[in-house]
Amino acid sequence: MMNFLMKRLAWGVLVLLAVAVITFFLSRVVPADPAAFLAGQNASEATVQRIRTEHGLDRPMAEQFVSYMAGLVRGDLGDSIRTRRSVSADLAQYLPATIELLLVSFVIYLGASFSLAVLAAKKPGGMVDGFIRLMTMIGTGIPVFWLGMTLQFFFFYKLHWLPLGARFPIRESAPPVVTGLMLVDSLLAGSLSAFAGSVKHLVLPSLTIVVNLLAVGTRLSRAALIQEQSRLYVRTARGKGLGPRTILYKHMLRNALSPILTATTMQFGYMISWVILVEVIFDWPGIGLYAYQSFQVFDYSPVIALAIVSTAGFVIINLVMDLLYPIIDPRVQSVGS
Amino acid sequence: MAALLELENITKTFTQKRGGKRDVQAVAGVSLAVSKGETVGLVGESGCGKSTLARLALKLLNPTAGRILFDGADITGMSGRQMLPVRRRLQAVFQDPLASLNSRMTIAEIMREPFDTHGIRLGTGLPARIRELLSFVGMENTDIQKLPPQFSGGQLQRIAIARALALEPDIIVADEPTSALDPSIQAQIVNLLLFIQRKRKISYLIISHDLDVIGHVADRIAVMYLGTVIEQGPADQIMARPLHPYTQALLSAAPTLAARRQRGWKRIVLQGDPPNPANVPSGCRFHPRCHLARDICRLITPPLRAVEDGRLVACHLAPDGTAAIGVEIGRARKGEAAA
Amino acid sequence: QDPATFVYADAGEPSTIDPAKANVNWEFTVTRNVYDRLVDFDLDDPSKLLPALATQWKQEGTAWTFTLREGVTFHDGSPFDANDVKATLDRLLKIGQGQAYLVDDIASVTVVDPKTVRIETKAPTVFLASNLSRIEMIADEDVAKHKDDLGEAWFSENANGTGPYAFVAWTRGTQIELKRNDKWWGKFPAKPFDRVLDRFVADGANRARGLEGGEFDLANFVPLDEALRIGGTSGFHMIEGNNLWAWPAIYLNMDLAPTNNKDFRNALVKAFDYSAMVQSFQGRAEVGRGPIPAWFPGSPEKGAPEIKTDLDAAKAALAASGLANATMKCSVPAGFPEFRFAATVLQSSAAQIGVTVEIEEAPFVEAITAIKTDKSNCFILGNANLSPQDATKFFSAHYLKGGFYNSGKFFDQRLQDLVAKLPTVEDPAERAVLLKQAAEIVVDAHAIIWTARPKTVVPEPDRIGGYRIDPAEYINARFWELYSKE
Amino acid sequence: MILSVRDLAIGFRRPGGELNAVDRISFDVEQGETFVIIGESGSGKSLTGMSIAGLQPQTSFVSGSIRFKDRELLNRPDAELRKTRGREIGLIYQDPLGSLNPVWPIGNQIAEALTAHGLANRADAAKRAVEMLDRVRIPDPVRVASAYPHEISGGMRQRAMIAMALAAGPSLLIADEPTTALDVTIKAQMLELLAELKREMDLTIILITHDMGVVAEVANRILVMYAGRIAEIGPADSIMRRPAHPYTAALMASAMISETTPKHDLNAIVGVAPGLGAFPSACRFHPRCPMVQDGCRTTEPPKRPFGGVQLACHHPIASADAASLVGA
Amino acid sequence: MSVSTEFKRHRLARPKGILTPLALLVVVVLAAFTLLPGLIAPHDPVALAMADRLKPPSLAHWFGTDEGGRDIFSRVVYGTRYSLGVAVAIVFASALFGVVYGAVSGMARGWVDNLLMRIVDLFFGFPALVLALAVAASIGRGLDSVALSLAIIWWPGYARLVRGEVLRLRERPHVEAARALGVSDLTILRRHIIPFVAQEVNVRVTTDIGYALVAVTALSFLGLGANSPTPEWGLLIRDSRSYFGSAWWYLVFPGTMIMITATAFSLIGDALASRRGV
Ligand SMILES: Nc1ncnc2c1ncn2[C@@H]1O[C@H](COP(=O)(O)OP(=O)(O)OP(=O)(O)O)[C@@H](O)[C@H]1O
Ligand SMILES: Nc1ncnc2c1ncn2[C@@H]1O[C@H](COP(=O)(O)OP(=O)(O)OP(=O)(O)O)[C@@H](O)[C@H]1O
Ligand SMILES: [Mg+2]
Ligand SMILES: [Mg+2]
Repeated sequence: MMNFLMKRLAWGVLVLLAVAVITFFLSRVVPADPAAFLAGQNASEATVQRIRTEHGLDRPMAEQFVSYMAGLVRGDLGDSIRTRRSVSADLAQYLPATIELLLVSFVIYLGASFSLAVLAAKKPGGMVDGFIRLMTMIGTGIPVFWLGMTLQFFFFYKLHWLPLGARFPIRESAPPVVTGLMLVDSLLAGSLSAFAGSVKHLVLPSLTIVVNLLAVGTRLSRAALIQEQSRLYVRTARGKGLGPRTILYKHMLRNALSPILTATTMQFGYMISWVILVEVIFDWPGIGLYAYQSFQVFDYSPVIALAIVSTAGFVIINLVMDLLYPIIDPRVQSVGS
Repeated sequence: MAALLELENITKTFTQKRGGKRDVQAVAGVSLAVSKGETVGLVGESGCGKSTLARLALKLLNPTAGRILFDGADITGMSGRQMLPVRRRLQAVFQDPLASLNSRMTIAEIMREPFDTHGIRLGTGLPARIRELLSFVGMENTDIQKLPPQFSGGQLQRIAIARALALEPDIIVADEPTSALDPSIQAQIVNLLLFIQRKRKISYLIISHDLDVIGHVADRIAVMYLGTVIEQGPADQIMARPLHPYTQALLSAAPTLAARRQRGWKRIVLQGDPPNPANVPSGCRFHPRCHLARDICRLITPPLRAVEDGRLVACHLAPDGTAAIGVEIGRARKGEAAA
Repeated sequence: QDPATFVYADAGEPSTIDPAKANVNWEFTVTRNVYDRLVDFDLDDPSKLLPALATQWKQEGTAWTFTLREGVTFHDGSPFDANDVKATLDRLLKIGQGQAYLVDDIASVTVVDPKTVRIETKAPTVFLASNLSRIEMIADEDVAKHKDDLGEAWFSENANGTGPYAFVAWTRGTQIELKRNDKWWGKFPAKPFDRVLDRFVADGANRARGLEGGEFDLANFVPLDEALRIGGTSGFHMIEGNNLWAWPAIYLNMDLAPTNNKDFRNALVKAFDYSAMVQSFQGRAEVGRGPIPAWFPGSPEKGAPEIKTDLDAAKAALAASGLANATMKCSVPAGFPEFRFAATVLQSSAAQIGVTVEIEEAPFVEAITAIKTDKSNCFILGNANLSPQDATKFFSAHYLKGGFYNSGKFFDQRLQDLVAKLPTVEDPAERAVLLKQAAEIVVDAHAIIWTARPKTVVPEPDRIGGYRIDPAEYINARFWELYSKE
Repeated sequence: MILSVRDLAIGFRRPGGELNAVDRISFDVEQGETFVIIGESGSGKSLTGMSIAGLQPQTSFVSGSIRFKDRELLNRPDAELRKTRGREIGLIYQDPLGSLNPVWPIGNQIAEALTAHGLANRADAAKRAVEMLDRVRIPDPVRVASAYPHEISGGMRQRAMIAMALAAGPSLLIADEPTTALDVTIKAQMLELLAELKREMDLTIILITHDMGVVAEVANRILVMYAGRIAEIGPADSIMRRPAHPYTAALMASAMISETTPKHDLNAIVGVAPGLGAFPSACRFHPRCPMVQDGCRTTEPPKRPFGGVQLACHHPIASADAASLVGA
Repeated sequence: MSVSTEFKRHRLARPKGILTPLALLVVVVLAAFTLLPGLIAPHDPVALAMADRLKPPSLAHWFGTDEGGRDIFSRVVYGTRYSLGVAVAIVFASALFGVVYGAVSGMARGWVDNLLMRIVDLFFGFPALVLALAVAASIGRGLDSVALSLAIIWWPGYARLVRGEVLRLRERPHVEAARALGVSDLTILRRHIIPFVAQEVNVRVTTDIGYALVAVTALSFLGLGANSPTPEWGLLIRDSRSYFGSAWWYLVFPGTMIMITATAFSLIGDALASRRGV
């Protein structure tokens, strides 16, 4: 077990390093000069040169690479030119927002895709199933960014029900930062209104993320459930005199879980990608927006950091899933034991 | 009789990657020879390594140890290309006919594949040859442009046999050729196999877990248990007087229809389950389920030894301690002892 | 809603709030409000300077003397005096970034007494006071406290000024909060805002929608069509004003073929469809005639010939260049619809004379790097100047050697000399003549296409009053002038 | 009489109309007997068996009448059938691995059969599950109760299936090819076990199989199905020893491999069993029947009594011929 | 007609209803858009017409006009070539490469397979958008760089799919039978494995075109893809953002177009999948 974990972690670290190396070189091929941005429009060439030296931007690429990697090993992700702070400090600031958004979306996604799939699988080919299927088809085709804008248009602009973006009602004072997760922090601060406020702000961004994933997820979950329906053990369960609910919830669901889990892992990967779009559209102060804005000024370190963080997220999710499989399905050898 | 296909002390070990490395010895030191024109039947419980042995004999798997000889030549280390001339003479029929035919190819395409593979160009003669082969196996007037799923299992097995016959092989290895079929269809295929042998003087290595079928078609029978052959000998002798307690149990478990109708006979019901090849008992592999087991059986592995003319048994007690029971079982099976 | 809080939707998050480095509007939003300057100028008549932290000033050749206001304190309570002025200017010049270019002709700063400071310039300059109207005064104690790095780290995310608003907190990625400084020396309107939230809303569409939906009280850089529409809806009124910008201005690369050919550039200038631009600004723009807008003190533009679309002339110029059917690439900084549109107009105009223009929209840094490294023939940007009076600042960054925005690498020694000489000339009439010459050099070189001179349009909610447009900053936020009408 | 089936028809909707896979069959099952249904693949054995428990495919249409202990079971709401299923009618199937839920322990799945009918609370049910495992002669039942299906052998799985089917104490057990996938030695164990349990628990068994050996050993009465219809039905003894229907006789003869001289041709039934939608008209067996006569091709033989059995054949085999045919 | 095929057709017929034909119709229309935009589009997609600036939908301009007075319908029609074209190219290229890669990996087995799959894992972990940012940054913005970066992250899916299928299929009895016959590995791959893989790949390709379209337009929307005034759909949406409150049609039509297109491909993929008989 430990052995397996160590192996997976080692592989994960290797992947992270590879990602770091690739992004490092990809980003340095760019013909842009971040020092010029840093110095500002009216600075003299001498000033720009001074800044270049200060940030080591004039050193040969190999040297920059070595020092970046050395820093990385120490856990130092470098400095952001745009924010003039260490990327680690920035991540500490922005990551919770993204995590909160992802977590909430993920929970909604899981709950909704599951319930919809169950609903659809209750009577495959029926009206409900047909409707859900059509919805999922359309859902997979909706461009995330477009959906985000459209949701803003209706729920903020036309109906005034929900805020335009950001994490918290502007004119209210946000709860003190403890975990960085607004929902948690507002509860810790004992403020229900703050909690409600953050929920309101989460609705549209998470909905935007979820709709597309939901469509794909529901399709897969539905297919997995329907596949289970033709399994022989279902007949056995009926033969025992069990009702359809017990059969669905006790027997089929757990069996369908493994393929659903696999799909979910993939979905999480997409989610990480979509989060940039959603953060940009909803001014959500998370790492997606952070990296995107940094990218605009060729501030390399945050972009590499985003690559590393999201890859790490993916690696971790995969690891968690691998640990979950044997719990869900005893046939899967509990790893290493 | 010259041996056509010879397995010498063949061993196959599978290494399971998942969940820590575990070795499964599916075939453990089996020697078996099939002579020209002979039918050798191989019986044994599920998982005892029959199919693995068949795949080794067909060189679809490479043995972990041991040698395979074909017509006297060592083919153990041969590459795919070197094997081609051997393959032409060594053909196979598998258990599930639908699965062993490519469901995307028409019968015509399936039937011409052996010719293509071995560079035999019949040109315009090909369709006639295919038709001839098919009618030989009792499939006259077959629409050869149809796809396999459009035929029944029995028909497909005939097609599979026709394909195996296309290159006029010397030997056919058949791994459970009838067990996927309906019992009423099984007889058709058994008859077909016998018919072919009568016409073509072909050798068979037939694998089955159905003792009745093996007893009916084989000249010699080898009984496998947990990767090893525990008894071997002429078919009639084994059926009439099994010497190994396991063979006895097998025979006793499935008496003839006539015997069963009488409902008076008593069978040896083997206790316990077929063992796990990943976890082989010490000493005689069969001892945990053997009703005759002694201390020696737990400690010492009995070698497969000749006990009388043409008969090999791997049991410490055979033949003296088992022959009598064997005779009794042979008779009970036929419903002769009871009533 | 809380009427005492004012929410400003800013187009970006500051990279720094160090007044020595602040560069862009969303950085000025903080520095302009938290710090004060020695002098101010009249937004309605930029030629008029007004007292601020300095109550009086006078020039004697290269020496300028400023008398400072009594009783001014920083937000942390320390008093403001001449040492602060010296510390500010010394630091600014040492750092050399941000607005340092406005005062880079200062040679030394001397503290005469706590309330008097003397500034020596390298050459006589008439514009020092007006340029100081952009320079924020910091406290010498703050510099001393962080002298290792000139306070670069500290000032980058902290602020201690004398200004009308005090820095409270910076929530990264979201907002900067300011609170009203009731000890401020100046005068607030009747119902000022006690608290200001400077929100970072990078997306222009979101700023527009938030403004219209009431999330924000004011927004900068609202896309023009949206601004005009919102300003026309009930609950809003429109503030319109002149600005110093030629927006967008198309910089042509003087080094890279085909734009290194003067006739070719001329052809582009003549072919360009200026009316399309004016139409795209819905008439709230005029065609530029040179680098300096007509209303700027001493602008030569009034009498200057109009630049007009003239396809025949364009074709003739193209023929003269011998570059028929040429292809060129144009880099457009992303995020500005006007820029993208100008590029599209250039493309379709050029197509009319058989020239192909490829457009590449990219982030600002990438786009400007492309032209500077000769990978692109043109670049689009505003052509502006922060100084309310000093016309040479129109040129320094844009047309002089090494100027950051001189992306087309324009160089003309005559212009260099003229710009050097201009500030030393005390007679406005004489300056106007020189300015005219300078402008003509640029116009004649066809180095830039001034596609339009739009007006600044700011939709202001009816519940707010006091917004005035600073012509040099395009969009500015003088929070201390704003008040609630509720 | 525990079960009475009348005019049972099970059909599927096809583009051309409805096709009956089981065509108006009637039979009775007596209390305490082992009633065997035999026939080739696709003849409708499983459909018949499953429909008794109301487990026919959801896409099918069933008509006729199935009376179990004088209660009509056919086309009753599922909620009502559920009370009978498992509680009074137990079911076991061919593939024990597939038929057990892979993700729950064996004991849990057995206990469920009790809790589903409110026969025990959770704790009791778990205890009773272990008892049941013991009863089906599983050594170390406590361990097996907590094992997952894949962790135990095929024979054990089938025992566990039986334990599950019998946990709630049903009086009728429907076994659909319970031994087909098993090795001979395990098959033998299973037959012995079923016989013992039948005695101990006073069971009535409906056994579906196409293994003639099994039939010969256990059947009290036999129903022979061919292409969705009844070919012959009657006491095991007459049908085994004196099959009157040519199909039964052929089936029997083809199973007599051991009785045939080695290497000689076996008695095979010619041709292929017809699939649904390809049933021949009149007597459905006529294309494969060695005794076919003209009438067989034109008129459907009615079911009629014939020497102790019920039979649907125009030209039954005389009992003396039959006996020699099947070597009895 | 055998029972089994009849049975399958029966199952296929029901749930699809009119949706699949509708989806096919959409694809035909899109093909026409791609091949003959000039015949279909009523206006020039790029030429400016300032007099018609930001006009709402009308008979003359079905989808209204944009800030340059250009007909949005015409732009959408011409844009098909870019948006859908690139999406198709990405998916085809990835599928082609992935199939070869996966087949090699699956047939090779052993350490080669292991190494090849580790590489695939690496690509899998790589965040798509970040890669796109980096590629756009390094080789420049444009649809080609979008295509490249998306193909880079797309192919591993095919490689995995195909490898899995090859591994599964090569254990199938019919492959074993072919090997017993002496059929060479290459022929086995070609004749006995690929046709079965192809089915899966076809389904995947069809569905993926929709996803790829969404991805392409998303990258354009972020400013990594096409450049103005290319009428690429994602770019249209990006441009429309500045006119959101004033010109709803500018946003609505290109977005709907993406949605309809992607949905159509999803539907067809689904139909293919159920024909495969799951
Ligand atoms: N490729 C393989 N990898 C690992 N183990 C294998 C492999 N093939 C066979 N085995 C194992 O080897 C043993 C013998 O298998 P084999 O298929 O030869 O048995 P068999 O006698 O043919 O059984 P059956 O009657 O069920 O076909 C089994 O335990 C099986 O799990
Ligand atoms: N769900 C279904 N949908 C359509 N046809 C079905 C379905 N289930 C069974 N059939 C058809 O009904 C006929 C009888 O099926 P049944 O399962 O009863 O046969 P069986 O006699 O039990 O055969 P086997 O011995 O193979 O189990 C078959 O021809 C089959 O094609
Ligand atoms: Mg086998
Ligand atoms: Mg059945």
